[in-house]
Amino acid sequence: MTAVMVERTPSARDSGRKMPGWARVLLWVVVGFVALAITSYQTGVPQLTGSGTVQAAVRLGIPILLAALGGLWAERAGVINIGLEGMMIMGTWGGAWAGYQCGPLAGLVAAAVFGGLGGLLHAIATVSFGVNHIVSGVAINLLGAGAAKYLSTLIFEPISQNPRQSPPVPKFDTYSMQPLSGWLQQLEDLQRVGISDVAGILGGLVSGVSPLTMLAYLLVPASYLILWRSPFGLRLRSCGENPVAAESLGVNVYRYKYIAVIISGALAGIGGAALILNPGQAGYLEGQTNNRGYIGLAAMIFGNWRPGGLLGGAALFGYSDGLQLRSGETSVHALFYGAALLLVVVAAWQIWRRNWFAAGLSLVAAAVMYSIYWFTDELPEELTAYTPHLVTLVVLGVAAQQLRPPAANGLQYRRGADQ
Amino acid sequence: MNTWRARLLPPALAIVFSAVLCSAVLLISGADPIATLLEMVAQVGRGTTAVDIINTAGAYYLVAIAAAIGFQMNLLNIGIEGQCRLAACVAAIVAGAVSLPFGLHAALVVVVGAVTGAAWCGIAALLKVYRGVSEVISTIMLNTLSIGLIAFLVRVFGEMRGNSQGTAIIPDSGLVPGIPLGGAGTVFGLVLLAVLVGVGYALLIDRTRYGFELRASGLSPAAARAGGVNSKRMILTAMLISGAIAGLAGLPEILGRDHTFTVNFPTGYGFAGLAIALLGRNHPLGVAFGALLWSFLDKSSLTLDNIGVPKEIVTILQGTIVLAVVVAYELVRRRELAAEQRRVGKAVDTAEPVAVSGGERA
Amino acid sequence: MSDGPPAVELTSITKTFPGVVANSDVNLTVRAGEVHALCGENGAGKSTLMKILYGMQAPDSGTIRVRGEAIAFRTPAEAIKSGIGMVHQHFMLADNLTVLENIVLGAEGSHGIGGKARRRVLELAEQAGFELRLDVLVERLGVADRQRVEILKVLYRGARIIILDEPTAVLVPQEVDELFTTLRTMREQGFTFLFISHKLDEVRSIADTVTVLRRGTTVGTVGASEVTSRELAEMMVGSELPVAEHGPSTVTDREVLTVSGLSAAEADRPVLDGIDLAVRAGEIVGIAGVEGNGQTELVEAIMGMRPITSGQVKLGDRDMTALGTLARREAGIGYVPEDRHRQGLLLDESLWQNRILGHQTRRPVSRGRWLDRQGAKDDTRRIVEQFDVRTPGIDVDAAALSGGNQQKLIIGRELSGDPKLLIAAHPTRGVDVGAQAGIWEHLRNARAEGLAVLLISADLDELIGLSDTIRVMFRGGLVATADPRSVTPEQLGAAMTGTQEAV
Amino acid sequence: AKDTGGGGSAGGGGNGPCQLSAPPPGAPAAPTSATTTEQMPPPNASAMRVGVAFDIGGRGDASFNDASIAGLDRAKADMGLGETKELDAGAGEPEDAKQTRLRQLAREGFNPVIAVGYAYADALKLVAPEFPGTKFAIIDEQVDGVPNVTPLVFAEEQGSFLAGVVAAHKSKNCHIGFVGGVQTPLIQKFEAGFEAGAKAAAPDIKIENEYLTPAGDFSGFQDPNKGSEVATGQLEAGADVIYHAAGASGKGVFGAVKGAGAQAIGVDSDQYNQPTVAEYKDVIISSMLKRIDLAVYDYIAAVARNDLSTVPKKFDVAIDGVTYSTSGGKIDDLKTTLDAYKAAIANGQIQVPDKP
Ligand SMILES: Nc1ncnc2c1ncn2[C@@H]1O[C@H](COP(=O)(O)OP(=O)(O)OP(=O)(O)O)[C@@H](O)[C@H]1O
Ligand SMILES: Nc1ncnc2c1ncn2[C@@H]1O[C@H](COP(=O)(O)OP(=O)(O)OP(=O)(O)O)[C@@H](O)[C@H]1O
Ligand SMILES: [Mg+2]
Ligand SMILES: [Mg+2]
Repeated sequence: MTAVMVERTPSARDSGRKMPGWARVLLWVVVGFVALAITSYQTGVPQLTGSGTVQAAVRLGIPILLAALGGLWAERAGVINIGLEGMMIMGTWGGAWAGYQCGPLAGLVAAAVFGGLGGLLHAIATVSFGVNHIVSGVAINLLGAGAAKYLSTLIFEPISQNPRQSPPVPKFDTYSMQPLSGWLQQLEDLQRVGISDVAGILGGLVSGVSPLTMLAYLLVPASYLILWRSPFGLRLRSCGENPVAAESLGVNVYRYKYIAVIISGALAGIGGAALILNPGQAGYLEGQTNNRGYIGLAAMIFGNWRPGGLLGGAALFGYSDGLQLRSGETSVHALFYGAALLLVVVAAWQIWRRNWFAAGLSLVAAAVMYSIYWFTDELPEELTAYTPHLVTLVVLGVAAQQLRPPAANGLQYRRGADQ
Repeated sequence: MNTWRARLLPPALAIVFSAVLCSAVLLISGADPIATLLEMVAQVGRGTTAVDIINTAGAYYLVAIAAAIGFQMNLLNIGIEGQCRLAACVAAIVAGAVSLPFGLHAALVVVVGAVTGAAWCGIAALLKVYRGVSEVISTIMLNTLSIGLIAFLVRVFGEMRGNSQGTAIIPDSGLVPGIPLGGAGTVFGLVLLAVLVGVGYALLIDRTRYGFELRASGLSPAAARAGGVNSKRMILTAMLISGAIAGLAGLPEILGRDHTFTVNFPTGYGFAGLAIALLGRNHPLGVAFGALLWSFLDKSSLTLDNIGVPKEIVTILQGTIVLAVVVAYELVRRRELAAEQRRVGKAVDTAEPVAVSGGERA
Repeated sequence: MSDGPPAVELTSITKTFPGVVANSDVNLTVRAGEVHALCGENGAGKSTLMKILYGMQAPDSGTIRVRGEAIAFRTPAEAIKSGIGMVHQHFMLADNLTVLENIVLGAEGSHGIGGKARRRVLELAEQAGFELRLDVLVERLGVADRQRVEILKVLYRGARIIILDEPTAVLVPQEVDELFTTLRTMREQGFTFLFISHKLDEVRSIADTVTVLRRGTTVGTVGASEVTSRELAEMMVGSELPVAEHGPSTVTDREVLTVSGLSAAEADRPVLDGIDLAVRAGEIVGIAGVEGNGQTELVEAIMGMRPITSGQVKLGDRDMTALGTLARREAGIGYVPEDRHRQGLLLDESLWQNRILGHQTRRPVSRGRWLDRQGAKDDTRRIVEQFDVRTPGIDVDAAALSGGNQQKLIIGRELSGDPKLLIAAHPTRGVDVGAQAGIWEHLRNARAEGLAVLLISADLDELIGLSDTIRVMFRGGLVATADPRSVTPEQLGAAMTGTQEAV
Repeated sequence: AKDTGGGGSAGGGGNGPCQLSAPPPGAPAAPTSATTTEQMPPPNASAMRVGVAFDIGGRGDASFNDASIAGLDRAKADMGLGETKELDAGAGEPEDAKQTRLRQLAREGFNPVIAVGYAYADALKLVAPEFPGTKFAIIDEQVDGVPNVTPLVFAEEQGSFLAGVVAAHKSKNCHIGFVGGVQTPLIQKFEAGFEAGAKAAAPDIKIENEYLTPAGDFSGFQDPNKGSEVATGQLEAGADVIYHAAGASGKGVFGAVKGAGAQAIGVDSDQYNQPTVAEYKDVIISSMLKRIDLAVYDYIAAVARNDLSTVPKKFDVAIDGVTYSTSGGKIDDLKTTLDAYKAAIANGQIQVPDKP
């Protein structure tokens, strides 16, 4: 047997052991929190971890969270949904209309239905007609805005005397988890390092919660359980990973995509309702969604197409927006201190991993952040107003390469066609 | 897909379909669709509307070409809005601050606009190429950030005239004279820029190596890569060019009419550009047609208030057209592909009547 | 074997696609408990027929009987219910789902997706003699394991009639043997198999009965033991089978391609491991290896499409290591990529536009920064003629051509402009016999004119028949060298799986 | 548990009511609302056709567009106007759309044509000369040099000054807030006046102020959710009277104020009586009134009399062009104080800054 001469034996491939995803996320949450707490005391800006800020973050984050969940459902089934904004607008209109007639619960349902209608249109275009998903999304954004304007001129104007606004819409009541919420408030008022911060954040989460907010909270684990732990979810996700394979196993890909996109629209619609049915909010108002649908999409990508992740994305956005709206320039300024702190941690971690370049880069960035903090007292108000967007951009720039979208996301699928 | 029928049929179908749909909406809400259409057409002849249509179509054409260049390689530059506004702002600041001979001054402003647009888009391009950030998300964020940056720039470098904030008035040497048509208005001189960009775009896409590489990257990134196209470089350059052209779009009205950039600078050019590029299928002439149509709808809708029709019907019409046109293209594409396969099948069958091909050569 | 009604009976099945008659009046009877092979050249309509049986495509006419019962399937789900399962020619797995998820997908009704399902799958795997970890993502599996997942999928659905569409195409001989052992065991247990393969020896070794298809119709059905491979081949193509044969050696001692110490990694995992390789003018060097052992990465590294961690690539005396793909092409490398649809062609562009791809900086298709459209068209006509590309014209989209004709166009393009080196990855994969012979002929001719060829192929007969030297690739390294004049496919297969005893 | 609203977290670090300064002495609190047109009998203008071009927001914005309609309606009732036409603007529309709108009205023979909002300034400079026979008016911007354009401008800072005085007197913590919609020069006038007024009444007062969006991002006038967050932030910081100049976002401000059981001051129209914010009525203690209705009415009357010289150069406190509302009776106790300040401003004793 001389025909084959063996030259050498190859080395076996090694596969490193990795920390599970949830543990890493948890670790970063803890690190982020500690950095925030330290920052809050070192810079003397207690708002950073105040329950008020957290409540604002929740209120501002919920519509974004819902839009992001909408994005998740569609994209897990392989349909990119950039039309979330349009569906959200439809949701605000529908929610205000039904809410005005029959109360907030009806408003919520109607918002879901109207958003779902937008989803249906998107599904017809992308699934049945194979239209490019982005194109269809752009068109739906135009249509959603146009239809809502048209309808409100037609239907709201006679009641509210204003073509751009609905009449006042009844709101949900809010609830606090007593006595827990009260205790947390007391703890927070103590102003003790760590304890008060935790109390502030927890307190913010359990006080002044409306059913709509609760629903949004619930939808995150519910989406996870349905999409990852149920047969239905497995089928739905398989349509986003390999629809041809799914079809060959008897999964009706069209049907699942339709369902997913309609649910996506409904969630975006509920996101719209979250702008109008919570206490302190106005009814329908032209332009009030103000690109929150797009932000939701960003939060979803930020969260790596996972419910926990997008919760993080929406929370980050809501938090930085709440912070800048409530205590403006000073707290955003303090954030630079926090960023420097975080970057030092990152650098330490990179040194531990012997990744010298990344470590060096992080240290330099930390130095830059710190010097900005040190040498300035306030930042131009025009720029702090958009802190959330900047933070999103920066975090994506740091983390985007770890992201993994569904394999068949955005691809056209036709039954019976070869791959 | 190269037949004229395949090119022209879909948009025609789409426009007809959308018109029918909107007529239905109008009828339901109690308005007369025919009268609405007639009123809109009649509006073109009134005042400066015709000229306004041309002027705005010029800007639309520029943003649409910026979008089309991205589309050619499957890049979605949603940031055109921000690039266009920021570039207009920076260009106006520079234009108001320098003093150069006539002609040179305007040329400098045009260059500054293009460079600013390219640079702003370049951020998204770099993030995409080196960090893998989807340009859709980054440009959405950049759009919003540009608003803040503009507000900052206008406050620091601008001036107040009454209640409006804007950049310093541009001296006469920096202006671009238009073509005055008396009572019908003045066509901006820089509309010519749109024509030039259109011609350049047509040549670039159809006749040059770069255009070929651009299209190849869009049609099949893997094939382009195997064919030696450097995808990173293509993404970078395409985004830069797209941003640069977007950066020009605001200039015709600034140098031709407003002579300053104010914070009331119109919004919505970016999305209009995306929609028009889709409507025109990224084709230089198709986009021109789309820009004119879009502009016509925009300008003549101003009269709808007069006859008691909500002018939002036009937004609905625009959305429907975009959706219908892509659906129509897809349907026609499927039919044409099947027809082509039939043709090829026939041609091959007649050329090769024997069961087995080329067995004897083995 | 039972005497009951046949497991499957297809009568007068006809199916047309736009412009193509894929099946016309096909008749097929499969007895219960047998392995029934289906043979035919590319495009003969085998897969289409099976997809019809599996409910993925609807026949234009004809009837399907399963165990004597007439059935019209509209979806795979219905076929699955009747106990039919199919393992596809191209694996149908979702990379980003786990093994378990891939198996239970679509069949959650029986055992859910939790612990019960897991136990059932493990049970089935044990019966079939497979060892699989159920919680790894499919993307981390090799080809043979993926196939096992496919078979488990079918078993999990309780299929008794199993279609295997070219299951052996991607396996090395040893893996084929393992598969066949499994099939034989299962046949004992009463399973019925429909088995598609181009490899006639395999067909004869596993099948009980063989049906041959040609141009969409059944040519005949024979007992596997009553027929020789040659006879089968002649039934398939209606003429003699082409073989790759050695001509006189044209190998010179001028090294055209010299690769030394080439290593590359993907996400910290080494995919190329110190490759040393030389291809001389007039020589065809074949690379054998099971898919996924670094062949793709090697080609990409030589083409400059993949970053490397160390090593050098030289073309003649010129160091190419730092150059980009285009510069390497300009320096004289032609490249036939492994996936012609994805990497070789712009499917939605005309043939002459496709001619430009990869040559966009060179005459006759461009002049400086401008394209030379006339030049491109003229040269495309030359290729169409010289390489016998069957097409109505050069303005049709590449998508409209059949696979073989697309491949001929690519080969013609890559041999244009006098390349010094041709890298051909699976140049005849999925190409029918006629076109295959033509492509081999072109490669031999080019070699005779002094072209150096690096040939990557999964078809061991092709490798042995064409190459002057064969190198075996395993886990990212070149582990063995073989002389094509004396090596047998079995020996190669052993080396390809890293089996030491093969030495 | 269900939150019952009211009495919540407002007034965290309360430091008690302010040390109030005495109102300016001197000028008697006699109101000076002796405007020329008010007393004259309304002219007959049944042949007159009035066109109105709105700024973004349009009819029903519960703000200055609506105020101008109120003026128009009163003119209709008193003077029997002929036809009137109102045209709406779109968000972010280009300059030529504004021109077209003005031209359209002028060409159809509407005379006078009233442009509502400073955004029309540039368009008007261009269009007015094209129609020398048509009279134009523009609200909120000083357009000079075009003979057939009459500017109708207001001393918002003076009205806001009064709002500041109200806030200072009504604050229990000596801590108040201002929420601006978009940081434009016009809205900054409100902020400047408010601050000056509050400081005049209570020099030690703490004032929060915050804008929803910077200039150019007009979503600040349309985002009640942001308004609500900003107001909540101010309330939690201790402010208990909040004055807003945030357009439709003001709804959010009222919502937050109501939730915290604090007090709010409305803007432009008498928001206590406005149907769109009726649910927050009880927390609206006053509104800074910018009498666009008065300006429009006066202007139409002046055109009808063909004597534009009677139109005031600026609608300020002296002629009640800007003032405060007392609907709801929450500030009845402050009337004399406020009128004293009003008089002091009117006779120049107090100069109100118009920039913060
Ligand atoms: N979805 C389709 N649309 C159009 N034509 C098709 C389609 N699927 C198959 N065909 C055509 O039908 C014919 C039969 O194809 P089929 O895939 O059944 O061949 P095959 O015998 O399996 O070939 P191979 O050995 O390459 O797998 C081919 O000529 C092909 O062109
Ligand atoms: N899904 C499809 N839709 C339309 N046409 C198809 C489809 N699949 C195959 N075809 C057509 O069938 C013909 C040959 O396809 P097929 O894939 O069977 O070729 P092939 O020779 O087997 O090559 P390959 O191995 O690459 O599949 C071509 O004309 C192709 O356009
Ligand atoms: Mg095939
Ligand atoms: Mg096949």
